Amino acid sequence: MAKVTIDETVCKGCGMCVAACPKNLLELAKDHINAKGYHPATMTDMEQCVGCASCAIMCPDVAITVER
Amino acid sequence: MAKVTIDETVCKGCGMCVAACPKNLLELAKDHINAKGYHPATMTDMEQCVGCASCAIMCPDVAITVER
Amino acid sequence: MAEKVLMKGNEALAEAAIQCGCKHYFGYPITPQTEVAAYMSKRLPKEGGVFLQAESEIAAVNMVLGATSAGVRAMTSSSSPGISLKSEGVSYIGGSDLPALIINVQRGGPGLGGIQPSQSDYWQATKALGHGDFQLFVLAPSTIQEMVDFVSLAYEVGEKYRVPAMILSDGMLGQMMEPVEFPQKKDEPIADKPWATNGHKNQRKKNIINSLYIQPEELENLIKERYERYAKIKEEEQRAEEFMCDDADIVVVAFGASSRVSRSAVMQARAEGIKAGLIRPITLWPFPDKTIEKHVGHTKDFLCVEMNMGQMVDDVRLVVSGRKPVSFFGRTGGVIPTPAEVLAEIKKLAGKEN
Amino acid sequence: MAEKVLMKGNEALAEAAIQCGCKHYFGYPITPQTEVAAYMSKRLPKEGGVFLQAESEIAAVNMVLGATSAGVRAMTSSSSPGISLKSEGVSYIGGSDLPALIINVQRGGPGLGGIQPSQSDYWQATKALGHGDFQLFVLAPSTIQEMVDFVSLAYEVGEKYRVPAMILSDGMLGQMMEPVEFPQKKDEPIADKPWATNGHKNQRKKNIINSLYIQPEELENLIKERYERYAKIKEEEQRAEEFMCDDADIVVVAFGASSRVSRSAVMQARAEGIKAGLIRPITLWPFPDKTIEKHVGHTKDFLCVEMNMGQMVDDVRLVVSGRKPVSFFGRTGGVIPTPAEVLAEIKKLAGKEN
Amino acid sequence: MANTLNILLAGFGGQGILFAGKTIAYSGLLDGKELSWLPSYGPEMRGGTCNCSVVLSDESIGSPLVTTPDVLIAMNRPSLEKFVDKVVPGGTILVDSSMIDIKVERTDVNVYYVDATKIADENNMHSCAIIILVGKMFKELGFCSKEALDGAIQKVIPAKKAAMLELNQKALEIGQNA
Amino acid sequence: MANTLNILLAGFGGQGILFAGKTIAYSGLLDGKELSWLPSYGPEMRGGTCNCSVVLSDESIGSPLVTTPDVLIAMNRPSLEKFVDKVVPGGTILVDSSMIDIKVERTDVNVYYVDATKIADENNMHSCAIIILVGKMFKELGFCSKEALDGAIQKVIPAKKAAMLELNQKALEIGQNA
Amino acid sequence: MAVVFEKPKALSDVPFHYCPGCTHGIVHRLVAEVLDELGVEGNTVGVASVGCSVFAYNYFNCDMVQAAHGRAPAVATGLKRALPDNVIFTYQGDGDLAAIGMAETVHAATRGENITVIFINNAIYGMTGGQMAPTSLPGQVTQTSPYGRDVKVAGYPIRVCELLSTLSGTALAQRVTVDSVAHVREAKKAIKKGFENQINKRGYSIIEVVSTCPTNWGLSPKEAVQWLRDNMLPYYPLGVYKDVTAEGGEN
Amino acid sequence: MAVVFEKPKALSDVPFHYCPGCTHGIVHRLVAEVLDELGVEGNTVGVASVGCSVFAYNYFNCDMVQAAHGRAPAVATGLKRALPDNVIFTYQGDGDLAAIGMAETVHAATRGENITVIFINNAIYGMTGGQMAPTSLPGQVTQTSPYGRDVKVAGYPIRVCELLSTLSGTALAQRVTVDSVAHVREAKKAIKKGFENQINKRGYSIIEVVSTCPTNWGLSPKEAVQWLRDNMLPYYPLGVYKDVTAEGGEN
Ligand SMILES: Cc1ncc(C[n+]2csc(CCOP(=O)(O)OP(=O)(O)O)c2C)c(N)n1
Ligand SMILES: Cc1ncc(C[n+]2csc(CCOP(=O)(O)OP(=O)(O)O)c2C)c(N)n1
Ligand code: SF4
Ligand code: SF4
Ligand code: SF4
Ligand code: SF4
Ligand code: SF4
Ligand code: SF4
Ligand SMILES: [Mg+2]
Ligand SMILES: [Mg+2]
Repeated sequence: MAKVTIDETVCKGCGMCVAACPKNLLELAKDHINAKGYHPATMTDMEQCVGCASCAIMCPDVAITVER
Repeated sequence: MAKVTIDETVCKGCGMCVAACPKNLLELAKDHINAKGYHPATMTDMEQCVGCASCAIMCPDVAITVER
Repeated sequence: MAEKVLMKGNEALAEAAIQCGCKHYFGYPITPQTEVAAYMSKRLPKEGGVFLQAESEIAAVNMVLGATSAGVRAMTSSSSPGISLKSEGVSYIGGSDLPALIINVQRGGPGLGGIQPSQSDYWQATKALGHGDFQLFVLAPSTIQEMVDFVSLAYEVGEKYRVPAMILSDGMLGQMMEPVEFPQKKDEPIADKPWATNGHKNQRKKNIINSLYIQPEELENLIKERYERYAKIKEEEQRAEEFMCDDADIVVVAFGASSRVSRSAVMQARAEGIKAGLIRPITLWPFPDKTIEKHVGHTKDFLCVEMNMGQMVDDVRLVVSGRKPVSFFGRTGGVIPTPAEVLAEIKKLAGKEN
Repeated sequence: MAEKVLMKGNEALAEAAIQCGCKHYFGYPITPQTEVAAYMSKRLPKEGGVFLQAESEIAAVNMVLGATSAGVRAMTSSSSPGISLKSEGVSYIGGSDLPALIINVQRGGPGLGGIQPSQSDYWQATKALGHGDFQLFVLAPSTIQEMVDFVSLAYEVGEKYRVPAMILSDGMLGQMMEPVEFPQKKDEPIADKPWATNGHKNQRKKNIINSLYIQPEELENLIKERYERYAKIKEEEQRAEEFMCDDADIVVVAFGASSRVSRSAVMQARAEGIKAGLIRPITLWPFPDKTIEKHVGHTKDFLCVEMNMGQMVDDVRLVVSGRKPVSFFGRTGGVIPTPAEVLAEIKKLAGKEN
Repeated sequence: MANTLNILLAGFGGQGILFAGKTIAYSGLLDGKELSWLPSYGPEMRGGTCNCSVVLSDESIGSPLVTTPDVLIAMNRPSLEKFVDKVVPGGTILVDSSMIDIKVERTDVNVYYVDATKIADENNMHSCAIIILVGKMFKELGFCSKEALDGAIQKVIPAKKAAMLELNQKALEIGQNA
Repeated sequence: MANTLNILLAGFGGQGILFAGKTIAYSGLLDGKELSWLPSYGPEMRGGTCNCSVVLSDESIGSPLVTTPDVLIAMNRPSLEKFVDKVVPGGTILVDSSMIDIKVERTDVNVYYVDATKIADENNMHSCAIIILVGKMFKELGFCSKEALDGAIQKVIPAKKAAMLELNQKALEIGQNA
Repeated sequence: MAVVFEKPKALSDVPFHYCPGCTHGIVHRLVAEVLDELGVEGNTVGVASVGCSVFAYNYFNCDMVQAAHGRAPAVATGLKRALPDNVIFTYQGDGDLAAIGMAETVHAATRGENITVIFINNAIYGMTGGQMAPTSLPGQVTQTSPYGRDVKVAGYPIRVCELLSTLSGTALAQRVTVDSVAHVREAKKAIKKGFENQINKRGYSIIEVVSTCPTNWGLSPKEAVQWLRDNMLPYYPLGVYKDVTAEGGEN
Repeated sequence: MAVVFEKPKALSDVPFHYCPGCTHGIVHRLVAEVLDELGVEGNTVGVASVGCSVFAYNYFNCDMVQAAHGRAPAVATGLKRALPDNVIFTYQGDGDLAAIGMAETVHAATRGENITVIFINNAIYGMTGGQMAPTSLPGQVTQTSPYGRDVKVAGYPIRVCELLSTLSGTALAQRVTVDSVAHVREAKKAIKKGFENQINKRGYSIIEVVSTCPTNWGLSPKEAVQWLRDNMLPYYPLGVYKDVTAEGGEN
């Protein structure tokens, strides 16, 4: 099991992580924005996560921490 | 027959023409200097000159005119 | 009368240059001046002109030197750090007696500073934009309309006297929009330039554009001849606006952006019964000493308001020469003073008087 | 006392810098300043220092910015056109509160100008060597001995207040030889530089050398803090030499090369019974207004003698402020005035008085 | 100074702040007023906050920078928080209440809350929320003539973008009825 | 000013003008005088003319540029022509008559003609012609002490060039007897 | 559970000001990771240039100097000459490095200046709002090439790695990109090599990162990555243009 | 008898200020001969740079502009953009072109600026009295490399033709010399090609002339020529580095 933590306060909703996840587990929150005005990335199904860190590697804002 | 004219007033006595003449006809005047303080080039034997213009081609000060 | 349009200062200035026959623009991007280049890049190709983004401000100013040598109306624009980089080139332009046009849309300095409006390049523009004894004809617009009108003035005076000209603007004027109107194109031809290096066609003696004079006496004579032209410019081309000065006890002196703020403050002061007035230098070099002089007599106090730490105030003091007190109020680093602040300064002086 | 040696001004200055612990020189050749670099290139490698001929004056001044950031005593030197090129970099140095040392061995301008001695970069050095509100500590040597002595002064004052310093010399002082003596090396350690970016070794907070402040208020506060330091420098570091001033009717004000000529003229005037004196500003910024002020009372006439078209004269006028006439005599373009010419000017004034 | 209206529009980049300011400015132009329009500029604009000063006046305008607005149009919470106290007593604040979940506590100003972004979304005019607020401002303050307002929106939208024009006209109308 | 000697040395580049000036300057240093040495500089030096101002004085020196010399050492015709009228009345002109085939027409100055280049050539000291003139100047004007002159020539020639030193010492002597 | 990915120590807590999806952030992180791995943060001085990355001095935890536009190589040279045993790097955009700073770049390289240069080629001037860069592609529309870059007027884009690889002082000239996880890994290796070269005093190392500027390209972050692949990479082929370690020699 | 060699018309009567044996004079003459042969003197504007050739404005009979140190390519660009149908050339030294003017040079070349550049590489700063140039050879003693150019400190010499030939805008990059009659003839051909390229609007042409500076090399003119052959030519091989006409194409 792996754990992905997304720091919503720094996320800019760019979607780079969404595109990078080989398991397609991430999406941009449709219905809320953060204090910066962005729709932050959110995990849809933590169970499926393999902790490959692809999302984190592609995140330009270092918003993601991955544990495994 | 060829004619080489050296403009002594602009000659700087650099000897480039002397070195360039295939017939070894030129030398720097040993005993007089021009107004600029240089020993100007002089023709030693005009008869021998073939008018090849090598001297003129190598003269940095365009001091030489060649006729043939 | 042409229709009034809303335009950003930077764009209006660029359009004005095109309408003055400037078909050669060389520049390098820098905030808050980028719109000049952007506008030129759109319009000039359609006018058969040349927009060239240079590799640097240094290249740009030297391209302007080249194009001006060829006899065309050329122009470059930048903002403070970029203007510093142009200083050697501007000195060459001055030393070569070329009438090039340079625009400075000032921002806060020193160094990278900030990008908000400032007037802290006053000294540089009027005293030493480069080494050596020389001057630029320096104009300080205070409205978008003046951003437009001063372009042709700069070209005309520059060409008449063969001196480089500068429009010393700032980020506020560059970025803001106001209604503006472009004068009908004049049919006056641009002055002949018999000195231009554009190929002698074997029909005239060769021309040389040069600033090197290895014999000191020769260089000195040339500089003195140039200073005679400067003297003429001082005599004939100084300009200033006077606002409610005639009976003023307190005369504010301010140019460009800060003159607008000061004008509001002067009006408020009048509303409160204080006899305030405003002198707004339009030419920064030559400094409008005649206008200042006119009001030294009746004025009790001069107050300089600038967006810097106090630069033009010295030029005012040089004219007033101790006859009246000259004080200073300034904001810097990109802060625009408010009318209220200026009013407070006026009141301080008024209080002191009464 | 060390032995007196004969040295060219440029070389003496370079040697002085080395003796002050300057081990990093970055420069670019230009007449009449080349000997500084040539000397450094010979000596520094033997002192374990670095001589680097940069690709340009711009690179050189930015290398100095880098080396000074690292905490060492660094230096660059040039002459007028090269100094213009450094102006952006100098503004960055000023805006980054770095105590770098810049030498200007002035020649005639504007543009390529000439290579003979001049003082026409006075305004540039004292008012606007670059954009923005900032100042350099500017020293004007008049002898080779001062070329030596002012190097340590420039470093010390610069480091104390974290401001860049300039020695404003000229081709005459750079090229001439006079007997000179180097002070015994002081054992005083060079001031600590806790702000230096030399690697925090995980033992302190990181240091940042920077001139960018995107919030205008922040930038303004910083500039105001800097101007407080400037005020202190004005208060404590202004220097001038007075020569026969105490009873003088006519006070000549001149710095550097032209002060030597003026001194001869003053002596000749005294010999002819004219009460002349000389004030020689040593710091050009801060301008020694206290010294001028001291003599405004008894002086009947001030005469500024400069090797330019009239620059420092404005600073004198600002102090005198109309209380006494201030006149100007200058030669420019590389011409050095003669004592006879200056004497003639003094006599004109004396004639007017008497 | 009574005849001068200092307007400040503030929000995120991308909310049409500058565009709305331009619309107001043009309305002044068409009414033959003195006016100025000044954007905030610089790197902080990227994704960050954006604001715009517009001054309409009968007299020539001093500083175009509005520091004490008569009217504030606030499109996000940070902007409202930043400027709420700068509004002159008796001034007006227009709040996009879809974006801002707090209320203005001052009692010396007139505050209008409009669910602008939500209304715009519902009407498929996502980018027009601020224009709805401009319409509301017109209704409450009548800062210009009706013709000028209608003319202004036509000036700021290029003729070829007829669809956009229509949407914005509708937004103005919605605002005037809000 | 009576105790000031303004000396101008002038000729072609390559004739040792600056070196001779330095020798005179060092003699001043060794005598404990105030002194200055100023070369002409710049591109015209290349092959062109070269000159050098030296001032010796009991007082601190104003301008180091000698425009009206007390002493002129002229090593070629252009230099003599250029400066002959600048020499102060009562001044001294030393002429290398090997290089200059004209005479000074002024009668208010002391002129010494020395066949310096020829003498130098005859003595195999080609570069020392000007030093012969310095020797002559010493003889006629005694501008420094004998010790200072001897010391100066040792100062200006590096110790390792002993042969050069000897030649120059000889040249000085020849000059003093010329 | 162990942390397999987290923010490197050499990055500060200040959030980046970059636009959403801008690859500047990825490259910052890679540099910081390399500083961490080499353990040199305390010995490093970084030089921020003028461009979108101007605030880099806020992001890296090492000492930082902010240089004038284009002059980072000169500032870095001054630092390196004063601190020969410290690690000095510059972080420069394409306008900074290849336009106004071209002379400083060529000369730092030919001097074999022992520094590491991170070069962000995004084919545009990001900071100032999208003007043409020396690396903008033929036909590319920018604010100052509104009709597309016309090479007849505005000239041809410069391939920096190719240019600098002709110089003897260049130790490493490598072009990488960060459009995918694999490429990010490669980029990091190159950056690490650039720093190792410096530590081993091999000369000037430049790592050119072909990057995106979604904002000024007018594309979404995802589209920008695709545009990079379709347009930038063909013109700027990835690869090693010079590598003295591969040539088996020191410089 | 017919004149087989005389001063070209495009040269004025002002005698050169150059030192005895300095090859600047030969190259001036070649340029003038080419102007004569192409009949373009009346249509030409030359740009003098800052270096020993600064007074070139006195020597050529065409219109002339004197540019700031290193900025001749920019000045020429301004002239050419204003006068697209005139012939514009610059005459630059190695300090001017390859040190302070490197950015202007690279950018004029990459822009394919339609100008002709005569580049005098004499491995030294002549005018200012013999300082190290970017082209000074490793080990070369100059005023500012008194112990010989140490490449570890002062860096490596730049081979300009090689560098510029990587740029798409360069039409001709050729290195010639003038140490012999045959080489002088070759140099003239190259210069002529450089001007013809411009007339045919092919882009930026640079002719690098490996030259002597007897004065600052401390050699007689004859020795200087030999030093050039022994030291310069091995490091700076003569030849054509780029020639779009040979490649059969316009630029
Ligand atoms: C001397 C000077 N000229 C111009 C500028 C304005 N300026 C700031 S950033 C920049 C361009 C940055 O582009 P690039 O280097 O490509 O970096 P990016 O923003 O794309 O990352 C320019 C021209 C400046 N600050 N200083
Ligand atoms: C801005 C500036 N920096 C420096 C100089 C001084 N300078 C004049 S010529 C020159 C070097 C010339 O060398 P090069 O270009 O190789 O020409 P050469 O004299 O060898 O023919 C320098 C540095 C100057 N005039 N302007
Ligand atoms: S760690 Fe891998 S699997 Fe998990 S969310 Fe990130 S990319 Fe997807
Ligand atoms: S990549 Fe990072 S910033 Fe972008 S959406 Fe994902 S978490 Fe947010
Ligand atoms: S023309 Fe030929 S043969 Fe005659 S002198 Fe000249 S080089 Fe010699
Ligand atoms: S080459 Fe010319 S300058 Fe040299 S010696 Fe011969 S004629 Fe005289
Ligand atoms: S403007 Fe471009 S380069 Fe700059 S931060 Fe935004 S996306 Fe990145
Ligand atoms: S210094 Fe050198 S390059 Fe200059 S003219 Fe003399 S020999 Fe020629
Ligand atoms: Mg970029
Ligand atoms: Mg050279």
